[in-house]
Amino acid sequence: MNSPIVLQPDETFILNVGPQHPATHGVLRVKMEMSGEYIVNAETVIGYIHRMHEKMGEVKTYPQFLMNLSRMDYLGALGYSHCHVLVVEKASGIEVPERAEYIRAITVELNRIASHLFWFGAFVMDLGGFSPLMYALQDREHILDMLEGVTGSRLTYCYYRFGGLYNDIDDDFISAARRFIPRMRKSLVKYRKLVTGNVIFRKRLEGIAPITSEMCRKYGATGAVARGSGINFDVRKNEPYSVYPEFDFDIPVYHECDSLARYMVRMDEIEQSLRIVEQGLDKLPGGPIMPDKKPKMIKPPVGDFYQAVETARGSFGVRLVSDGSKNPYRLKLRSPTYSNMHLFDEACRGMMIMDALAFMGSLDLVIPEIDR
Amino acid sequence: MVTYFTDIYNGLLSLFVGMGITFKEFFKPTVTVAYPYETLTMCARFRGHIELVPDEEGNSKCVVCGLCEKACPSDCISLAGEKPEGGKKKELTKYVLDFTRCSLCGSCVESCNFGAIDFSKEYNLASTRKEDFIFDLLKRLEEKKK
Amino acid sequence: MICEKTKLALQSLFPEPKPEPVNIVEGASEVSEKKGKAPAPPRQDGLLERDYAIHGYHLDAQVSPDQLLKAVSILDAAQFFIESITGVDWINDNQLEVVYDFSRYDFDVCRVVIRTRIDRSNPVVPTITNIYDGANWHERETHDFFGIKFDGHPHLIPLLLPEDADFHPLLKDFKA
Amino acid sequence: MSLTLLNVLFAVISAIAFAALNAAYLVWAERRGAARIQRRPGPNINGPFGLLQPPLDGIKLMAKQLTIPGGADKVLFIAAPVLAMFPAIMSFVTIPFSETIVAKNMNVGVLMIFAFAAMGGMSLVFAGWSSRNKYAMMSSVRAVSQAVAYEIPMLITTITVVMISGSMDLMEIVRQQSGSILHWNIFPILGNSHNILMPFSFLIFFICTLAETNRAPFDLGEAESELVAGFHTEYGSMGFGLFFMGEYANIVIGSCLTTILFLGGWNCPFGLFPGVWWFILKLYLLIATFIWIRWTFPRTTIYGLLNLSWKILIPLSLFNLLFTAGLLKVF
Repeated sequence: MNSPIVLQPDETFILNVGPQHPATHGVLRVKMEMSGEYIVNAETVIGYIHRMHEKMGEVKTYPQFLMNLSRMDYLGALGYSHCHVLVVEKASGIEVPERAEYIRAITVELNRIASHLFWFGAFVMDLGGFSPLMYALQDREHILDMLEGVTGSRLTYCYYRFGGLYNDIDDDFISAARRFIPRMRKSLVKYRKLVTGNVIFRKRLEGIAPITSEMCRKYGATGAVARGSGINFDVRKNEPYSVYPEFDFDIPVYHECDSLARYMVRMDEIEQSLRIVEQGLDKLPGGPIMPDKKPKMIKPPVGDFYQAVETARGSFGVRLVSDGSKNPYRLKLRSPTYSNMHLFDEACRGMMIMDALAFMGSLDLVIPEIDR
Repeated sequence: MVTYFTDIYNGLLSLFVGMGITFKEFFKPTVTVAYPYETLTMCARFRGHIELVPDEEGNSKCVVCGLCEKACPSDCISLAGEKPEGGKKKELTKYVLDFTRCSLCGSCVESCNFGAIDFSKEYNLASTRKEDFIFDLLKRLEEKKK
Repeated sequence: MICEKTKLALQSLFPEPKPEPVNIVEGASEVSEKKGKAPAPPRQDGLLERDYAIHGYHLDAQVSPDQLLKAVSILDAAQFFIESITGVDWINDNQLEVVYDFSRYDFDVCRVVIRTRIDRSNPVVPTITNIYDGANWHERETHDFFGIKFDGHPHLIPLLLPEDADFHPLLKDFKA
Repeated sequence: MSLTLLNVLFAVISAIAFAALNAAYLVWAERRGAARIQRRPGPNINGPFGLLQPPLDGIKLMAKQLTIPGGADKVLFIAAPVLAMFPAIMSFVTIPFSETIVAKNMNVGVLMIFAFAAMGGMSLVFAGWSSRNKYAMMSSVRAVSQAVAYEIPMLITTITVVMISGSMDLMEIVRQQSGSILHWNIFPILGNSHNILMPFSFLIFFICTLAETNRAPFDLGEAESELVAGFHTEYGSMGFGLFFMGEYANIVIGSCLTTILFLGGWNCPFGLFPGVWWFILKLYLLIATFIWIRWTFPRTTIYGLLNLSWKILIPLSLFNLLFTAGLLKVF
């Protein structure tokens, strides 16, 4: 596999992967210096869909910026909105009703499953298998239908508000979610048989692209990339926020450090998210979804605030520097894939192109989220 | 030597298991909807572009306070109104939504204290011209009235 | 636990550790620019302990640019991972601030923020890419947005902005 | 003389027609089959069951402009798609569909098919080399190593069958298997070799056919998630169309050969009413399996593919060859 080859510097050529390439899932470009099929050096070029969300955050008022968060990561949008509302609530001391927090947790976890399902399909498609994508999309469709019924949109939700939610969930949602859980568990068995156990699939991922935990630390990798490298780190457990301490769930950690480990972490996470949804539905308290005293204007006090949450892709953080006005003074969005993608350049050296692209798939990239 | 053969056996077995899965899926009914021929009903909370809500007489409920205009993050809404002679309330004379910039966040609907705007259920919006997405909502309301 | 240790280690950077009072009134030690009041002087270098429940981090150290590498090495030795690097433009103080976020892969939560302030007219700070490889993109991004030069950075070209960008959009005096 | 010429002409034309029709409608079958596996309807708008889709696609392809990239080797660039189609059609000439339906039977039919199959690999190399595209170039290099690696076990397995039959004549090979399924080369319990390892031989041959025809999971030549479209990245219009048809024609040839060598050609599994319909049935069952496999598995890696060939298929097929030789000596 990664057999040592002696590279002559004058025998290399530059291969331009992207910005329009089937494996990059968006407008990502990697300039690869190749020696035959082996990568000698790679340089990732990002920024093709940079939209300067951080400047928009400074120009817009707090509520006006709500919808921007879901445009960052279109697959797991709710986790990002969650972080934004949490940091503003923390800064301005808004109490969130318990029911609202439970609904947030349930919807975020459903969204996480949807995101992982899409990743699963796209990842197997990167490896050349098409049908799993379709099966994954069928399952994901149920989640999108559920969330559409509550939030009104299917992908770029604008659901959370400072202090609560835009809409309460109804009985349709609850019964649909309850029906979805056993269905998804059945599907997971199917995926295990069809994909996880498949000898071709395993041979392509086992031992490919090892990322040591030290490398994760140096690059600040989080999420499944870190957990696949034996790091037991999940913001939901390490720095519990929202109502996550109320739930009983595990953090899957694999010590193999390879692409298969990252795959296994995400597949196990789907199961754990199902558990959270199940418990959330059981424990769902009644009550309002917005605080009684809804603040008329969001004006956090002067100061510097930080909040991290665990999104589908890793630890997402928002740093809010407030000057006490109705616009943030500075809003920094720390996106997880930005750090995860960064280690690609170093990790893919010496790999064959097909392994490198499989590795890229295992990082679960969403380009708008890197470029912001 | 033994692992050589067990690897081959297990590998082959996993391939046959996979083929069994797709074989079963082959005989299951299709799940897709042939879109232009069949359509799904939109859910009650679907958020399309906004629309003016008529009162009992079919006129707009809007009092031209301009809160929606202010709440909009992307400056999609432009409205104007004037007091008719002898009237007490302002009446809406213009309400234009620039849908090319709208991101369907719903801030305008939330900001309205009079329930004068609501989401439509329209999603079949496709055009090659930008002007087709600049909606005169007042005109649409009048057309609805007829 | 680790917070205490890191606090002691970082404290050693400041020669006369004046007992910084942990302010009860949040934000009093920070720059405020409310109308009517005279602008508070920019914060002096030093270590602050913050209330995690409100601010989301435990330690907040403002160092001078020369001390930066030392401070970051302390965190590297304590197994911190780099979370992000960003800047803040304090135009009223005519200063730029570079903010480094660090955290640990641990259940013993400790988030550390390192800040350094530099003059707006000559924004140069040393790079930390030699300590944290992952700082590379973060520093390039900060250079894009604020025009802060990272001395010794191996590849300081625009990352998110176009390659010919000569503007820095997050500066407060930037006009599109 | 003129009658023979007419005969040959008729044979060639019917071979082309058969290949072209098959190629066109296998695309349809593949798309419908894939859709069923993925629980979609597939092409169903144009004509009943979407049966008009392939000719319409053909018209679309023909209406497109044929572009030749700057700096490409024009002669090879144009020759490559023709070379993809031509050997496949030529191979049809010697395939016996039944006792009577055969364009031109030869006593070295097996040899001829393999000779033409080797040419198929050449077209990929030409296409990749002449396109002046790095992805295409890498794909053509892969195609060479793949072709070399898989022709060896395929030939060894074929030699096993030829040894049992004692002939290279495809007609003769089928005649040797006449009778029920137990006479066929796949389960030759009543056949003249009694070789219990023949099912494995069949499996090896089938895998090699998959690899030789560049089908998933061995479609490394056009691995679209890495090499964009591989050797035909730069081809549009009918150039691409010919590659596409060549691929399906090759599948038909490969399945025909498998049917003849292992599945008793036109013989009925119960030894009754042999005829061309049995051949067609077996042929399309095999092709359906090709499609089924493609939409089930992910793609292998290039080294995985070579490892499979050199470390598993070649040793096993060599062992089988020896074993069969021994059995033939004993019985």
